Amino acid sequence: MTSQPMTLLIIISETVLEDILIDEIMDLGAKGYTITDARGRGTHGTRAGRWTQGGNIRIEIVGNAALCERIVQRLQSAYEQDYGLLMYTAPVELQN
Amino acid sequence: MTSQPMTLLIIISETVLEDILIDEIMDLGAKGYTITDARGRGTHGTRAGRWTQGGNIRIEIVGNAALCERIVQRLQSAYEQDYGLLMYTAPVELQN
Amino acid sequence: MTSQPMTLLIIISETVLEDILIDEIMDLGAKGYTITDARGRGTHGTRAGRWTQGGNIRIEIVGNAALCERIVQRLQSAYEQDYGLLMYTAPVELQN
Amino acid sequence: MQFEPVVLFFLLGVFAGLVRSDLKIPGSIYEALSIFLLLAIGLQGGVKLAEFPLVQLLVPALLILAVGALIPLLAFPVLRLLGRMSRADSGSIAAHYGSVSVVTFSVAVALLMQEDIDFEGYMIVFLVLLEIPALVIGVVLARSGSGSAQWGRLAHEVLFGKSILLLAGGLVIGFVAGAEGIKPLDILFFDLFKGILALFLLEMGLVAAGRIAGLRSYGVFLVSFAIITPLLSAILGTLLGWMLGLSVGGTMLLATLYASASYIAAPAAMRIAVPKANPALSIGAALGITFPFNIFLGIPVYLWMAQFLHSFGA
Amino acid sequence: MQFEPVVLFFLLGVFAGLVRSDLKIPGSIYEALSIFLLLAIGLQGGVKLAEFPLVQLLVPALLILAVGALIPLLAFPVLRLLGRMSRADSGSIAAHYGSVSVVTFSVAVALLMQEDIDFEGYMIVFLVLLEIPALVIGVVLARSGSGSAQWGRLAHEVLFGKSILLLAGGLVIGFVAGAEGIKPLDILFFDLFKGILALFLLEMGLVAAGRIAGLRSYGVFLVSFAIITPLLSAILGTLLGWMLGLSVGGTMLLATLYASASYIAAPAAMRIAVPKANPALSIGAALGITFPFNIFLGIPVYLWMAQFLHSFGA
Amino acid sequence: MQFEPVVLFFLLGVFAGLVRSDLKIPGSIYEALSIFLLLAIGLQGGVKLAEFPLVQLLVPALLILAVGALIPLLAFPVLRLLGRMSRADSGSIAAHYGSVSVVTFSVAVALLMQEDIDFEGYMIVFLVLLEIPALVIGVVLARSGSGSAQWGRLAHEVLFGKSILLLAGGLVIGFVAGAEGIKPLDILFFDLFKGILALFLLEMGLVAAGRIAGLRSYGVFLVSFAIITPLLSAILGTLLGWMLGLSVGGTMLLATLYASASYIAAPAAMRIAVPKANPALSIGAALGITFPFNIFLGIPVYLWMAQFLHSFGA
Ligand SMILES: Nc1ncnc2c1ncn2[C@@H]1O[C@H](COP(=O)(O)O)[C@@H](O)[C@H]1O
Ligand SMILES: Nc1ncnc2c1ncn2[C@@H]1O[C@H](COP(=O)(O)O)[C@@H](O)[C@H]1O
Ligand SMILES: Nc1ncnc2c1ncn2[C@@H]1O[C@H](COP(=O)(O)O)[C@@H](O)[C@H]1O
Ligand code: NA
Ligand code: NA
Ligand code: NA
Repeated sequence: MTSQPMTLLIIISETVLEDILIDEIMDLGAKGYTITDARGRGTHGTRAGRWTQGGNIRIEIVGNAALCERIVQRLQSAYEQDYGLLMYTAPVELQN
Repeated sequence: MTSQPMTLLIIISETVLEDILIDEIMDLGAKGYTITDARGRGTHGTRAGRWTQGGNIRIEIVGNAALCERIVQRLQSAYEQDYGLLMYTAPVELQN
Repeated sequence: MTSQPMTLLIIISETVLEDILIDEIMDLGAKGYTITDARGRGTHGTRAGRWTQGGNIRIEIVGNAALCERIVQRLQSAYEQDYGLLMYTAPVELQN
Repeated sequence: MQFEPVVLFFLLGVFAGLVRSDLKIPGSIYEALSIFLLLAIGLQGGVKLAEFPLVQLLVPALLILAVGALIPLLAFPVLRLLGRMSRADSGSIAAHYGSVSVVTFSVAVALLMQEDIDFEGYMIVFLVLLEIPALVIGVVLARSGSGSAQWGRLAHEVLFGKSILLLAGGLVIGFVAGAEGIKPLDILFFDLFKGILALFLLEMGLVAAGRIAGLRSYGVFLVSFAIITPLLSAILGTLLGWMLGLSVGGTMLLATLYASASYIAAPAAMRIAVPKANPALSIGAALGITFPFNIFLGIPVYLWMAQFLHSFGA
Repeated sequence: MQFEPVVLFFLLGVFAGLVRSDLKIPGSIYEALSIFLLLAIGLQGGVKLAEFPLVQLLVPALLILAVGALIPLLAFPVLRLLGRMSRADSGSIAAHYGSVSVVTFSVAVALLMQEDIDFEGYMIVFLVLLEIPALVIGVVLARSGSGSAQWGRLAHEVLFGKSILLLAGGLVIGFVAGAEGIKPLDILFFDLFKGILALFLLEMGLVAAGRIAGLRSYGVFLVSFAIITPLLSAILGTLLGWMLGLSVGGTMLLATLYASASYIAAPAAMRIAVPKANPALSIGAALGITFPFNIFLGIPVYLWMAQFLHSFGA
Repeated sequence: MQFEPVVLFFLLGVFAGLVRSDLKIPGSIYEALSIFLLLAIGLQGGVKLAEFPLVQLLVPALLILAVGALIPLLAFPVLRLLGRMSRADSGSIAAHYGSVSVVTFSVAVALLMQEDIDFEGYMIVFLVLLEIPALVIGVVLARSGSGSAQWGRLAHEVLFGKSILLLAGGLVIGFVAGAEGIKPLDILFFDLFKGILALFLLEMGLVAAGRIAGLRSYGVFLVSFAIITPLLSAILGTLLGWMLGLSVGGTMLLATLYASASYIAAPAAMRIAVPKANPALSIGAALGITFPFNIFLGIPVYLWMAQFLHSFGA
């Protein structure tokens, strides 16, 4: 089992931003991403995933630390003020 | 990129408990949570997410260690015996 | 709060493999697993979860390091070549 | 014995489940079908109720509820003493059998309509009313001596849970709007009803297959219980219907209501109110045994019983 | 005052929401219902349009669009000055009220059909056409002075967003296929229409309940705005319809179009184009106040207004 | 040339896909539509089959299967030698073209009904029967020399996969219940059929748009293959239908069956049985080229071919 230390970046944000965020992430050099549908609560109130309220998406990116930092900075400066957004990172071992 | 060490708490439990667990979590002081629908298998058997069997939810909470510990203790004492429940924690870096 | 160090293994692969992967995982000795539906992009292209393209599943397994290693090796040798597959591990604290 | 083709879809579902087919009705579709069925049945009942002097219903209604409450009260000691089941499981199973099954009722109505047998449309009201005492009695029995239940949550769960809310809501809308006002909705809620029931039965079959496969593990007692209880309850219903002067169709529907066991509303309520009860036992019995028993054998038998009794004059 | 039973389903939904029932229409079902409604309305309009000389429509269409554009232009300064709202919120709310609501329109059509009142079928075209200038004006107002909007993305969002695409697509298909070609689809898209509208209103009620509960936090201004704006807009529509020589039904539909506020297409477009606007305010007003106001009080009043004006001769 | 308005919905879907609209049919709705279509077609076939002496079908059925098996057997060497494709891809694509497309068949039936042309209802049986040999042959060809396939899993996948199970299940239910027993389900399964087919084609268009955009990358060979194969297969079907004495409608349906390529059952089966095959190639050809070719050009041509041949006497 050859494993490789990597960074996992989790982004939780509004469904309506899905296409926009994917464009940003790929532009910044990500090799891939995984999305699941989510709902939740935070400083912007409850996002229950009902149509008129909108729901959340949870984006999961495995990449090197520099990539994750670029993504975090870009999303912070462009979307944090106006949209629901939570990001966190953790070290993981990519198995390949 | 100013990041902040935090604890990630993952709770996997029965869909039927969603409202109850959210009340508990917010009462104990969480600032937010994220939920995704899930299915799975464990010591309580298979929970395939079909209606009469019920499915699972996966709750994700980013908070400080004390909050996560309070939540874990409360859920353990109140729900572990009678309901399907799995909880684990990991250190993460909150990006904000 | 008695917690126990464990390994978290995340497997992201094609929906069409769900039953097959579950059989493998349980055969190799897992005590449980959790699945969520996902979509994403990687070296095998975009898997948007539309019917004719197929979607992804995200499998989450909490177990000891040896189990996770057995699963990783088995899936790598049997599925990595022909199917979309991403696996990573991280240390977590099981709360019980 | 009369036969209703719609039950063939249940068999198809069971077959698919047993051969482990990848066929599944997506959860959201199942939800939609069940919202539809509950609303449609409520609307049908409401329209019928509007043509009826409500006061005349009061005494029969109270009698039907009182006799219905006997079912969980009698089932509990049987489960506890004969079945040696835990207090929690006994109470939970008693609640399931005191409650009613909307789909079983629908299959009975479909048979009556196919055979052109008249029935009192207001029987639908009891789909709503019988649920409530059964769940309350089940919880009281299950928890007696073990601390107070979360009655508030339970009451909320039962009264405002989607099953009762949609049935009762449809009833009120049908009652207020009347046959004339509902007419433009007929094609959705009435004409499509049986087709949608067929799809619903397909899914029920898929899920029941899993329960039927687990049959052995329930033991001889639970299997017998799941067949004998509906039969005895149906006899109770047939006698009461006949005494109340219901038509043959109405008598058969009352028997079916008593005989049927809940596998939608009751499980959700019991999981919250009686957490120590094992849901596999109650759902397994109600859905894996009693439901197929009722739609294949029970309903034709209950019709025959009603016809037999009425042949002595009403 | 005329009454359309389908709105009872909205009340049921509001009730379920207020008592915090676990009833919910799954997201995918809501999506499917809305795809159905948009396509069905488009098809109906297209079939009607095919029976009509298009050139004759040009001048009235331009007039209807021009007058319709007045609504957001007048609403903006009111919101900004009287309501003391931010530029972003004022522009976004103006766009919502300049846009139209497909469900409100459908309820109006249902009432006309129930009362057997004729109307110009091509009014449906304005469901598509009125949306576009309203959103553009709203965004321009919201962003004036604050840097350039992502016009490309907005144009794409509006023109190819699913609402306009399905309405316009249905319109074209209905136009090309004509009444004869569409006939085998009638039973799905026309006969089931009202039943599906009922289910849609149920879900609308569920969601509106949350908005209605938050009413207090909007303040007196926004609540008044959400009631007075549709009334004034409807008067504009009634006068214009009468001047253009529309029938009573057509006049009432034009009033309803002007009076209705969007809560599907506009919110999605505004969230992207005017991120600083608070969606809770605009959706709260449009869905929590204006929508129920329109379907319960507005529509009957607009019909009465049209009948009153036409009683003086057309 | 005859024209069926339902294909306009496919064009709308393609348009929406090409302009990258946010329109999408939720996955669960697509699932439900496909369950509906498969069951409805099965039921229709079963009802027709019940009116027919089964023994008389034996010889024609065997002939139709034997000739149908020629298609993948002939396609494989063409793909391998002319197309220089890998063994896995050649086998997988051959299996797709040997299999059949339920939606293509449905569009053909819709056209026949619109044109009031009679056909042998039991042709539906071949939707079930032709699938099986095609998949088996494809897998054998793809894997020859490369170790044993997981035949058990494949057999399970094919026989109990939802497509075959619902088609065959509907067939049996329709056969057992007969036209009379199915009558209350008619409105759902027969009258709504074409409307639901329209929604299905909308989604097909959305997905096909992605494939059409990728057309260039397939190369000239695959594009030609995806147009010439259905034409040749249809000629085979027309000749055989005429020789077997089928009606014009039945002949055209047989040609359509041979000409159509699977994009639902075959892809799922091949992904498991021939993992080394690239699904983008086979689905791209079947759904991006052959499917639109068939519904716009192929089906009218096959009808014309059948009419032409029959004009020489049957
Ligand atoms: N402390 C938290 N833990 C987990 N998820 C959170 C937390 N805070 C916010 N979220 C998620 O992030 C989304 C946006 O957060 P916010 O911007 O705070 O409204 C919420 O809807 C939640 O799904
Ligand atoms: N070892 C495990 N790894 C991942 N998920 C698990 C594991 N064990 C249990 N789960 C999840 O937790 C739920 C409840 O677990 P249990 O209480 O063991 O039945 C299961 O349905 C699974 O979704
Ligand atoms: N770098 C990544 N980060 C997150 N998810 C990924 C990444 N790469 C691939 N994936 C996921 O794994 C699936 C299969 O990956 P692949 O085998 O690279 O096509 C993709 O569809 C994604 O959902
Ligand atoms: Na009962
Ligand atoms: Na308006
Ligand atoms: Na073929």
